[in-house]
Amino acid sequence: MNKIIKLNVGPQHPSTHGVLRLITELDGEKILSVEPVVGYLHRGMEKLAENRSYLQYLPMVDRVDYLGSFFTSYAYCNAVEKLLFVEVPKRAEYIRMLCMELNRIASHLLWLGTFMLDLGASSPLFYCFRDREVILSLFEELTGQRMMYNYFVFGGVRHDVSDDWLCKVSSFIANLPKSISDYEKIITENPIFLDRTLNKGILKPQTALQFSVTGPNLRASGVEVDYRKVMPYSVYGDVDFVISESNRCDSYARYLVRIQEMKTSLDIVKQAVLYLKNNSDNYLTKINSLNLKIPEGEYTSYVESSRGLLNCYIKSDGSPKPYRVKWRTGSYYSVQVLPELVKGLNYNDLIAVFGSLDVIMPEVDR
Amino acid sequence: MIDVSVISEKFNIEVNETKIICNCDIIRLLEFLKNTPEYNFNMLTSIVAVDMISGIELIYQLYSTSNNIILNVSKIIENNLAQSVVEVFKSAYFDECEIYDMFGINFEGNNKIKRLFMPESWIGHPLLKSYKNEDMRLAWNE
Amino acid sequence: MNYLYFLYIQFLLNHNIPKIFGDITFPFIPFCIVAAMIIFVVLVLVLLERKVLALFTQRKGPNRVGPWGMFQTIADAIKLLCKQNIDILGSDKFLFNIAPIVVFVPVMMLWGIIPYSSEFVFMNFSVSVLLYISIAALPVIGIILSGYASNSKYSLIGAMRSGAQIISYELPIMFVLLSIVALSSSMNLKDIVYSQLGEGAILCWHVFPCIVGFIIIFICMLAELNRCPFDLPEAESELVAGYNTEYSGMRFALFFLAEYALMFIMAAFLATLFWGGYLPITGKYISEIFFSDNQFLPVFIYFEQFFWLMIKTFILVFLFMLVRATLPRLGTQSLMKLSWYLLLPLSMINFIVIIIFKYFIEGGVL
Amino acid sequence: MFLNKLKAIIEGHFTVFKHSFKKRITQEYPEVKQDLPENFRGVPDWYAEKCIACKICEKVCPANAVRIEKGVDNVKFGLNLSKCIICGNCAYNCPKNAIIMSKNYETAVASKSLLIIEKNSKDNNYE
Repeated sequence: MNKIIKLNVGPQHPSTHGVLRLITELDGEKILSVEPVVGYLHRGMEKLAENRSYLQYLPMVDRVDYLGSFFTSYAYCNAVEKLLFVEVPKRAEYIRMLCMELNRIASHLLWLGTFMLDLGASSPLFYCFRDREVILSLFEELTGQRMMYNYFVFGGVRHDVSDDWLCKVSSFIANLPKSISDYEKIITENPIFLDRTLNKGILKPQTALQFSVTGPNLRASGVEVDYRKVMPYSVYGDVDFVISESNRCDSYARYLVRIQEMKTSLDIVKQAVLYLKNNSDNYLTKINSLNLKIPEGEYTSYVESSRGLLNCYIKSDGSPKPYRVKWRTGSYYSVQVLPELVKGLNYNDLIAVFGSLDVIMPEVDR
Repeated sequence: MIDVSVISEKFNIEVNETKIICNCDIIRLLEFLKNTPEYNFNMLTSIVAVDMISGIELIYQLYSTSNNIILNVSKIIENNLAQSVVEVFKSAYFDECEIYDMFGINFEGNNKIKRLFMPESWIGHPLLKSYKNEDMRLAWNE
Repeated sequence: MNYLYFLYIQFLLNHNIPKIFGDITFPFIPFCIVAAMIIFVVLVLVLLERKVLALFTQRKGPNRVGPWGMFQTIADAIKLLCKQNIDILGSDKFLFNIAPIVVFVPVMMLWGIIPYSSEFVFMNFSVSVLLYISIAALPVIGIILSGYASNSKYSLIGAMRSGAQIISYELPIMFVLLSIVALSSSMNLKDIVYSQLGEGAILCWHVFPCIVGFIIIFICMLAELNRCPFDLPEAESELVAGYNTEYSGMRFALFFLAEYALMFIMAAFLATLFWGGYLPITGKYISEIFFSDNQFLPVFIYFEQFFWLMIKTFILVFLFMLVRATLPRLGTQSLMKLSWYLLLPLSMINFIVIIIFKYFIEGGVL
Repeated sequence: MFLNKLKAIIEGHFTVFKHSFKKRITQEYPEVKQDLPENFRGVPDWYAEKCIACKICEKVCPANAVRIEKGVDNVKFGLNLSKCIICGNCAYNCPKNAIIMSKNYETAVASKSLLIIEKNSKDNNYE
């Protein structure tokens, strides 16, 4: 009799964060192999670009990663601006940075909630959503919608931020550390949580680099690469922040790094709010984006999104439509490294390790 | 930007302003770039494929975590057959599957190549400029 | 029970019906009482659980159907009853159908054993503790049957986990029960309650000499109930719904009913063993103060005893819910480790300590 | 070691329990609606008297959801809400502010055909 169970986890499964299919081979509860199958959420983001003008494609880039719309939006705008040789006003860059960092907090909060749900704790999910809701309301007030913002435009942002809004942001960042310390009280020291995450899913730095894993997952493996620091885009060069890093390499390290990163983001937001309150400037360099024609060339923008390195490659042939747009996202490579991490672990560690990698499927399938 | 004269002596390459164009064995070049300490390109961030009508251009985007430099290596494929770099960078597996799926390039040395996003029964390779979908059942094809 | 029996026979004799008829039909009365109570208590419990979990997560919980959302569970029950019973392709039809009943019937039997007050003991045996623990282990057979018969791998894994879990958590329960039996020198639940009666009111409860045993049995009960953090057999994020993945309609409702009925009766059992059962927390019956010269004083006291037991039970149920809201799920291996390495030795030591306590403080083991 | 673990568990339970005294955050949606911010993006609204039929909205729409037809003495406006992604491009790029993002976000209808909105500047069915 064959002892090996072949289990199809997904595409419809409560904890595959979308529609991922994992073909798992189990011996009892022990995992022998895992094979990720992706593509159930493929929307043809790259083909869509080729049939649309630059401005028409702008709202669509928000959909590449629905939890980090500002990152994708920034990557696309940045590439277009670099191809056009347009200077973006400093105020606009600060607003963009502020939005991106708030977005990073929102994204990490959602990750924390769903990760804890994967581990079986239900309350943190609601607390995280409560705090994330505040951020989304702030975004709604600023941009008009909660998730699909369409706020960054070529040359700046769509409209200026109001002082009232900035006050709301500062009151939010004054409150968030209390919530974070609440999460830490529930989670960080909890022996069951430690048991599920310590030394589970060890991602060695060499493996991480081989598989091109980036972002918090890479930093949890002890490689200190943060594109905000090493290749400062936007105005990240002007603000002070520390890179959160841990060399434990396991799921617990990934948790610690993300919690630390939320605090770092708060610092950056604080500085951005301070700048925006004290300096007034133009928020938009006017370009004729209606009949935008980009000179021939190609550019790749490097953005540190909440799930790793986000590249937007644009090749232009001088026509109003982009010749080729290519998205490189963090989750895409995190999914690929999953089989390496869970070999030999138990079946319920598969879910815990997968949850700790912070994968969302729209970003993988695009 | 790095000094590429050493590489251009060793390999037969041209240097563009944003990328170096490789006319030689891509595996040897990548291995050289990866293992030489002064470059140490230990991460292949992604492989971009562009349909140039005459052929397909593959851009290998390399990053060195220790030296903090990026390098784009370009290779033009003309007969739909490329060399797989999975041996050098394991992360290339998904990329190559995607390029096979979208551009129809076969990768020599990648044994487990399959369609990544589109169903196995899909006809054609969507990101080619010559691709035309005639399946009228699809709602978006109106 | 004697009082109820007496009333019934009196009632029949008044209507000129022979006593033999009363003897035969009398068992139906406790049965009906238990059946009605199960339905009522489960409906309340499900609502309560949802409300309490909402309370912990700053939500309102169900509040649409009826005042305070009171009819929500009734609506859910009606919905479940109306749903189609889906027959799974390739399932073992007979076992598949009988499994929910195998789970539900022992739970119902358990309800008869608990002494709700000094009068309402439906099944009063001299070895009720032994009977209780043997019946409480029966539902797992139904769970294993359901997992085997469902022809689904998720169900199978869930059933396997449940089997392993029950086996390893029965043993510590046994040892703790032994120490309780030693403390009260009886296996009859009513006698156990009486042995907690004394001058010190609350201080005479078994929970004080046997606090370690109480904690152990509380943890083990959680495991036996398949509740968080031991909900591995029905781990939502891993096994979809575990052993009842393939069940629908009435069959699922039976599983659901059994789960909550078991939870309630386990809490009542714990309250009986450790918290003085139906004895009043105040040390003196409140009815004795208000109705001291009423001829129905015994009746009032019976109902007051029932009320005290309910209060204790609901406090324990509340604790179950608090644990569920906070803790993540244990891993499969640490689940076993916790039982075999920690709880079992601890319960043995506890047993020895209790025997010594009993011998020296109370003079003699019997 | 063991006590630390116990302390962490008890602290966690206490933190969760503490939340039961905080303010409820549930919003009972159909009865209580959220205050919408000033520049909220809902379904696009068309104002015929301002429209000059320049067709920029058609050009910038990423989903081909807007259609403007210029007749002899009237302008026809068509919007397919099943395609519209409410990105606001049409409103932001309209030179005369003839399209404005309304505050209406409840777009559920019984039939798909009701999602196609058609307006004519001749009929005064607009406000």
